[in-house]
Amino acid sequence: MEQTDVRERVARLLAEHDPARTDRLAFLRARFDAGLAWVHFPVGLGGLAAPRAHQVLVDEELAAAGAPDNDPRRIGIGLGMAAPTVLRYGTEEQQHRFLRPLWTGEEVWCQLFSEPGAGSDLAALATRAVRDGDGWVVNGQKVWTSSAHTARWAILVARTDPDVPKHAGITYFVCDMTDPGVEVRPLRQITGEAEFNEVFLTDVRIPDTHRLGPVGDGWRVAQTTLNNERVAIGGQAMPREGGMIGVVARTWRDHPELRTPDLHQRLLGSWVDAEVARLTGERLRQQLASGQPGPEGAAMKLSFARLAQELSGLEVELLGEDGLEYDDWSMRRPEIVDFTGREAGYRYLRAKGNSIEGGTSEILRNIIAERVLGLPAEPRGDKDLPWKELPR
Amino acid sequence: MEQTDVRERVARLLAEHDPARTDRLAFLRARFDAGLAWVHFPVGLGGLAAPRAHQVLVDEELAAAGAPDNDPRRIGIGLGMAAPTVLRYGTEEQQHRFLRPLWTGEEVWCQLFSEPGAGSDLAALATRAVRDGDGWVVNGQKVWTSSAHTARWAILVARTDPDVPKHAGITYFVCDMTDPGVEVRPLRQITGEAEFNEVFLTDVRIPDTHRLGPVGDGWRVAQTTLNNERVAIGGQAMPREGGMIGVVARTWRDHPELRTPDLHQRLLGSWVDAEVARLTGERLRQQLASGQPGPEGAAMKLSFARLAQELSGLEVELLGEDGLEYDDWSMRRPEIVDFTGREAGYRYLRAKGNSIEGGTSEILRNIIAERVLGLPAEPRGDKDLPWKELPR
Amino acid sequence: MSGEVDLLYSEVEEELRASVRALLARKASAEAVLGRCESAEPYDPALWRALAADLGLAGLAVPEADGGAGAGWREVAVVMEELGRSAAPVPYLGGAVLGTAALLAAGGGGLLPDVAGGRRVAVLAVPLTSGPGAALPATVAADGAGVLRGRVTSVADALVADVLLVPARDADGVAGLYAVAAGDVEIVRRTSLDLTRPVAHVLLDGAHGQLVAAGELAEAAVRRALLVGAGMLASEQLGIAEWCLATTVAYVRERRQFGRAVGSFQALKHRLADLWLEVVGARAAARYAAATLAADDPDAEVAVAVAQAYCGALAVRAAEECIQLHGGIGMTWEHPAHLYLKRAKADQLALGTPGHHRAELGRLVGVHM
Amino acid sequence: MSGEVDLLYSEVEEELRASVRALLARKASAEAVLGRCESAEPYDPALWRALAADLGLAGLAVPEADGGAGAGWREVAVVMEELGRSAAPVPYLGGAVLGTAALLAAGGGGLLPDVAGGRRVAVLAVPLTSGPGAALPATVAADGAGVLRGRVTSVADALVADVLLVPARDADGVAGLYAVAAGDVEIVRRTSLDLTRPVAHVLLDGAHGQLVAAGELAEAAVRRALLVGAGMLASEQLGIAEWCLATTVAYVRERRQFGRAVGSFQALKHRLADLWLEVVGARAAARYAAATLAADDPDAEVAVAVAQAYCGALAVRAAEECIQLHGGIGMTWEHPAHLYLKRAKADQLALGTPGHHRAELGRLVGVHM
Repeated sequence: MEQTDVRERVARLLAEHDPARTDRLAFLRARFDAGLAWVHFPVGLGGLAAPRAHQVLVDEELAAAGAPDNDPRRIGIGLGMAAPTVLRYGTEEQQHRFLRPLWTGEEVWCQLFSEPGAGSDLAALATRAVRDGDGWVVNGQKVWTSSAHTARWAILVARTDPDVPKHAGITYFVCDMTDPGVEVRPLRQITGEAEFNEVFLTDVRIPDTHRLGPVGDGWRVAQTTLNNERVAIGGQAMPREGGMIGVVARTWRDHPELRTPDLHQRLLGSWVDAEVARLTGERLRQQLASGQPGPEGAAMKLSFARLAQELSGLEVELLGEDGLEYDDWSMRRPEIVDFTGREAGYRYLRAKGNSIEGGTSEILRNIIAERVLGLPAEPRGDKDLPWKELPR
Repeated sequence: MEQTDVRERVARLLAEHDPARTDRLAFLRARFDAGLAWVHFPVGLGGLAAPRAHQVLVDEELAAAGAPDNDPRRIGIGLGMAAPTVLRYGTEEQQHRFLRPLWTGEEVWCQLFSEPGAGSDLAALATRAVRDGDGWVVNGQKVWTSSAHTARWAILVARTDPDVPKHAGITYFVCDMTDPGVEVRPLRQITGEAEFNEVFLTDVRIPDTHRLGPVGDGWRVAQTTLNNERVAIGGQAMPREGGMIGVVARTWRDHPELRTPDLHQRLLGSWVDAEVARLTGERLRQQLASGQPGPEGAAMKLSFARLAQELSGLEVELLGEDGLEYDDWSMRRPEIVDFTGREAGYRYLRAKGNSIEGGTSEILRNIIAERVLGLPAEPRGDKDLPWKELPR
Repeated sequence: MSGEVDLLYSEVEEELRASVRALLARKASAEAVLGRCESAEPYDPALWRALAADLGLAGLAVPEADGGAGAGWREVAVVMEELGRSAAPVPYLGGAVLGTAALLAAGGGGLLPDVAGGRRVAVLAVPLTSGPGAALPATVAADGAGVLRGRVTSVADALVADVLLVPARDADGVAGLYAVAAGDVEIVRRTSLDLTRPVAHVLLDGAHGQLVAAGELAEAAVRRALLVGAGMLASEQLGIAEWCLATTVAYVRERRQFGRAVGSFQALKHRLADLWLEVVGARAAARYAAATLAADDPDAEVAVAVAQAYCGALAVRAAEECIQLHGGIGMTWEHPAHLYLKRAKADQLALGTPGHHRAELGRLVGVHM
Repeated sequence: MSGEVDLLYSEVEEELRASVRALLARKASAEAVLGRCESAEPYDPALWRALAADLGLAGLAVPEADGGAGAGWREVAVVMEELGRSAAPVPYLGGAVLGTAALLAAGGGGLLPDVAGGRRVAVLAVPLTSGPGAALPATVAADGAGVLRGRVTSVADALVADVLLVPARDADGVAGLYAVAAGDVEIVRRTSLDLTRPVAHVLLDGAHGQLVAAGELAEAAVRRALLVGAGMLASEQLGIAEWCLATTVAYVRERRQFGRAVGSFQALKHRLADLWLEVVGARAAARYAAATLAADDPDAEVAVAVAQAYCGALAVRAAEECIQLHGGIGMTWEHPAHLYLKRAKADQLALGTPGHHRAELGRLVGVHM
């Protein structure tokens, strides 16, 4: 599939569905059916089996023509995590059932992975799925679920065999969030908002046709989900002074009266770090584009968290009296989180989560140390014991 | 024993041995015999069984009277490590044989503990001592031995039983450094100097009467030695701007032309850290004096190393062109090491050892985490295996 | 300098600590504090009565002749440590520290007995961000009859003040410190980062002030109050850091992941050891500041600058580590860690940032640019 | 800015790296380097011939018309990385980078063919600590006939220069860049912190200089050389950091204490992961500096300032971690770690400290005090 072929298909889509006169959803469905949703996906599933790099072209040309997009930030979990997993492990039937409404945004997805007792150590999860006829009955508690209250479907990992070691007894499902056994409770954060939820699962029924991958193979399936999460976080390009550094540099330039030599030195140091992080991301992007993916994605997430935390802390100090205030503590359930949105106090508090969510900085350092540097793993006593015998 | 009694004894010593007209060694011997060497030691062994706090009084009054001291920096290992161990574990005969010439400086001591394969993990040591009639034959290699070339005696730990777990098969000896099987080779450091030595032990004979503590109990005996090492390092009082901060602050004040805002901010930060470390030391000293010893000794050593490294690095930067130079690379064997002596480049390089020698900063952090904070130990596989079966 | 200064806690101080801690454990649990800071009445009047009047802590630093306990700033520092450790919502900093220190230096203005007895709260009306050594603020004008017009922004504890001690200048630029009844001014509560010590703007539109001190005495009183306040704040910051460290250590000893207590992982152990190291340093620095303030030692300015530069950053770091090492649970509203993070961050701005105090120190000890 | 700039290594660059690395592995082992820097002849002339003439690296950035390889600063940066990785004692920075960059900007003065062919080493005579943007040094005076008097202190690689490129000013204050035969000046070797790149003072007492460029051209040539030098030094610093990280990782994988490889202890793993993270950043920053210098991109000044601010500190940190994590063995003269520590520390001062470059950056991007 050449660039010119792709360009031609875009032109045809636009000719047949003038964005100015087509219903948003109708356009998105037509785009999916034309294979222009995600060009590297197979034909018939929204793609053209084309190189991933061509997607940029499609997105640019459609944006230029005023075509609607699928509001990717609202459906990030579906796009970034559920879709690659369904593509890789789903049956043909599952792929055709789930991917189109996922991509168009008709069906929002969420992720039922973490539990109160299984965070970094996800494989310790205790939510049980018990076979019952041609389906499963699920009981347990999940946490840190964004979009749970708007989601139609969830990707879910549950324990189907407690008698084998913990990584071996997990199975991966698609869970219907409208099941009466699913209860979603907002989980308020230190910012005052509730971006996330707790999800209580009580006798939730899942048909076996909604299982992804073999029984007991859920850990391997989940790796696809999680690896795609990390790639998604690390892959964005950024302009100079993009992100938190831009916010703080702007405050600095606008408020000469707040400047001190101490803050000046610290800001210059962070400016350098931010620019180096930006160049690192740019280099990673070039590596991916030239087919040499590197392990720098983990680096990006670590750097991003550190920078966001340092800079947002510095901004509060810089603001002086204004730094003592907060915009609004009332509990809200935002659909989209903008790390640099709202005011300095919010940014400061929200940034604390950057080194926890989606893999803590500690876990990322372990991964770098072991997978990139080849350092030996910690001695572990939990890998070979049956799950039910593990101390808790 | 009251302060007044101690004062009286000092007066009597000075009256009977006028420092101005007494040979240095004769005076030191007389001081020892008067129980004024270390007042908290037992009577007959240089002490008066008095509170340790009275020693300050003795030292001050004798110094004021112009009495010679025993040049404690030259014989630090004997005073700080060998003496407390001989006192605690030595037989009466050993105590009377060793302590007096140790304190007067007639006999210098060194420490044969570390080995190339046993640094932080001292208990892994491989130097073997094999029973032979009424004595022992020792073979092995030791390293990081300061004063080995001037020492008459060494405290030595050696493996006497390889068939039991590593902590259980160690015995503690006093080794005669004039034995023909002892070979001392200087070990040159990154500063160019050789403060330390490697010591090769080949069929060295040690009479059983030079064993300290029971056979196989050497690990416990060595703890006395090592704990005293750490106390000695942490216990010194310091004036404001003492140590490395004083050196750098002086350079700063003397050279306005070298100042930059970057270095200014960093120097102010280090000034605060140095003053806080000084106050911490002062507080520790007050705690000890009031009989509430705290675990802050380890804190002092860590802070000292970090400050010395930061400040000496900053000083080289501050000096600019002069920082590119070094005073002298020629190999020397100094008897006494002055961390702030010589020039900036030397200070910078020498300070690197502060976080390695006498317990690495990593080991000290482990100790704080486990003994002070009560955090669990790492899982270990090496504690119960016979030493000879350990992987190496 | 510190040669003669006692850096330990006396037995009396330890007893004081024990009684404050016991009271706070009963009346200022994490749930209670969290519930209150979301209510319409963010301060706890019953707790304040128990602390100020029953335990007599409002007048700790006030001489007995003025109705106080005749103790001093060393003892107040111990109370501040405990208040930091509980993030309790009481007007101790604004009232018993800043207000009282200003009154003590200004001659009292007849207010000390009521203040010391906990019957009235007299809060120093300065922006919480004012550092020691800052010039007396000129945002309030006084006329010859003591009628005041102007505003003071970001005043800590103003919400529950009975009396505001307002620095002002008259038409000739002469400074004065005026006592103003809270009912005579408008107090505008701000939505504050620190949930447990909200700031408020004080608007004066013709309020009548009683002159407590004039001229250099007024300026000196405000300077002294800010210096004492900054020094005492270091002990509060120490208390915050101690709570964060202890809470984190307890959590990582219990929390298991990968079949082990997460506190057995060496990277966490080393970080907590480093944090402990800094807490130990903060304790020495805060004690030295309190002791020199108590003794009117000429080294107090250096001592306060060192303590603030060190403890201000440490409390924030400790609270940040507390949240990070708790993982997700530390990010929740239900867990009290955020109360300490918010208090620590606001405290970092309060009475001079660490950078402000380092700059001050450079001046005091001759490490100039 | 970086939108169009290639931050990867091309295949040609990777081949160049491989051949340089192979040569250095053969001729500049740690023992060889250590032995040489203690000898009377601290530079290795055979190694220099092999690198400069045989591999043609002296003229990498010189156009083919002037006898060079017609490559550019991207390729020179790759060589600098490898030289950093081996701490090899060759006059590449002073000659092939600083000297050549000055000649290229100044018009060559007829020296380029010999310099590019590795037959003569032309070293820029400026103090190694000179940062880009510094004013042309005024320590050497030229008369109308090109006779030079004065001194230039702390010149890198002067010891083995054939020609010194000396910035000077005439009696009217007009700048000139003069080529002076090394035999006509006195070169005083200094005992240097960096054993593998000693500095020397250059004393000119009536030496005759050939004018290479005058006036603004001379000033621009020196400015350009310092900018290029600082940018290329970032790649050397990257190479140092890479060696330190790789050597430390290899060591902690092998070294056993407490029955485990010490590299399995999490505190060490996390520190090394953080160091790797910084090395990854340094690579991107150094590549960007090299690419913008190669393309004469207007963003080169920002790129160099960023790269130097970052890589200068990183190389030192990496060398310090290398020594710490090697424990005692890293403190010995026999282990090569100290060669890198000394090089890294001297490099931190060279061509502007990180603080200098941060200040420069503040000016360039408008983050002012």
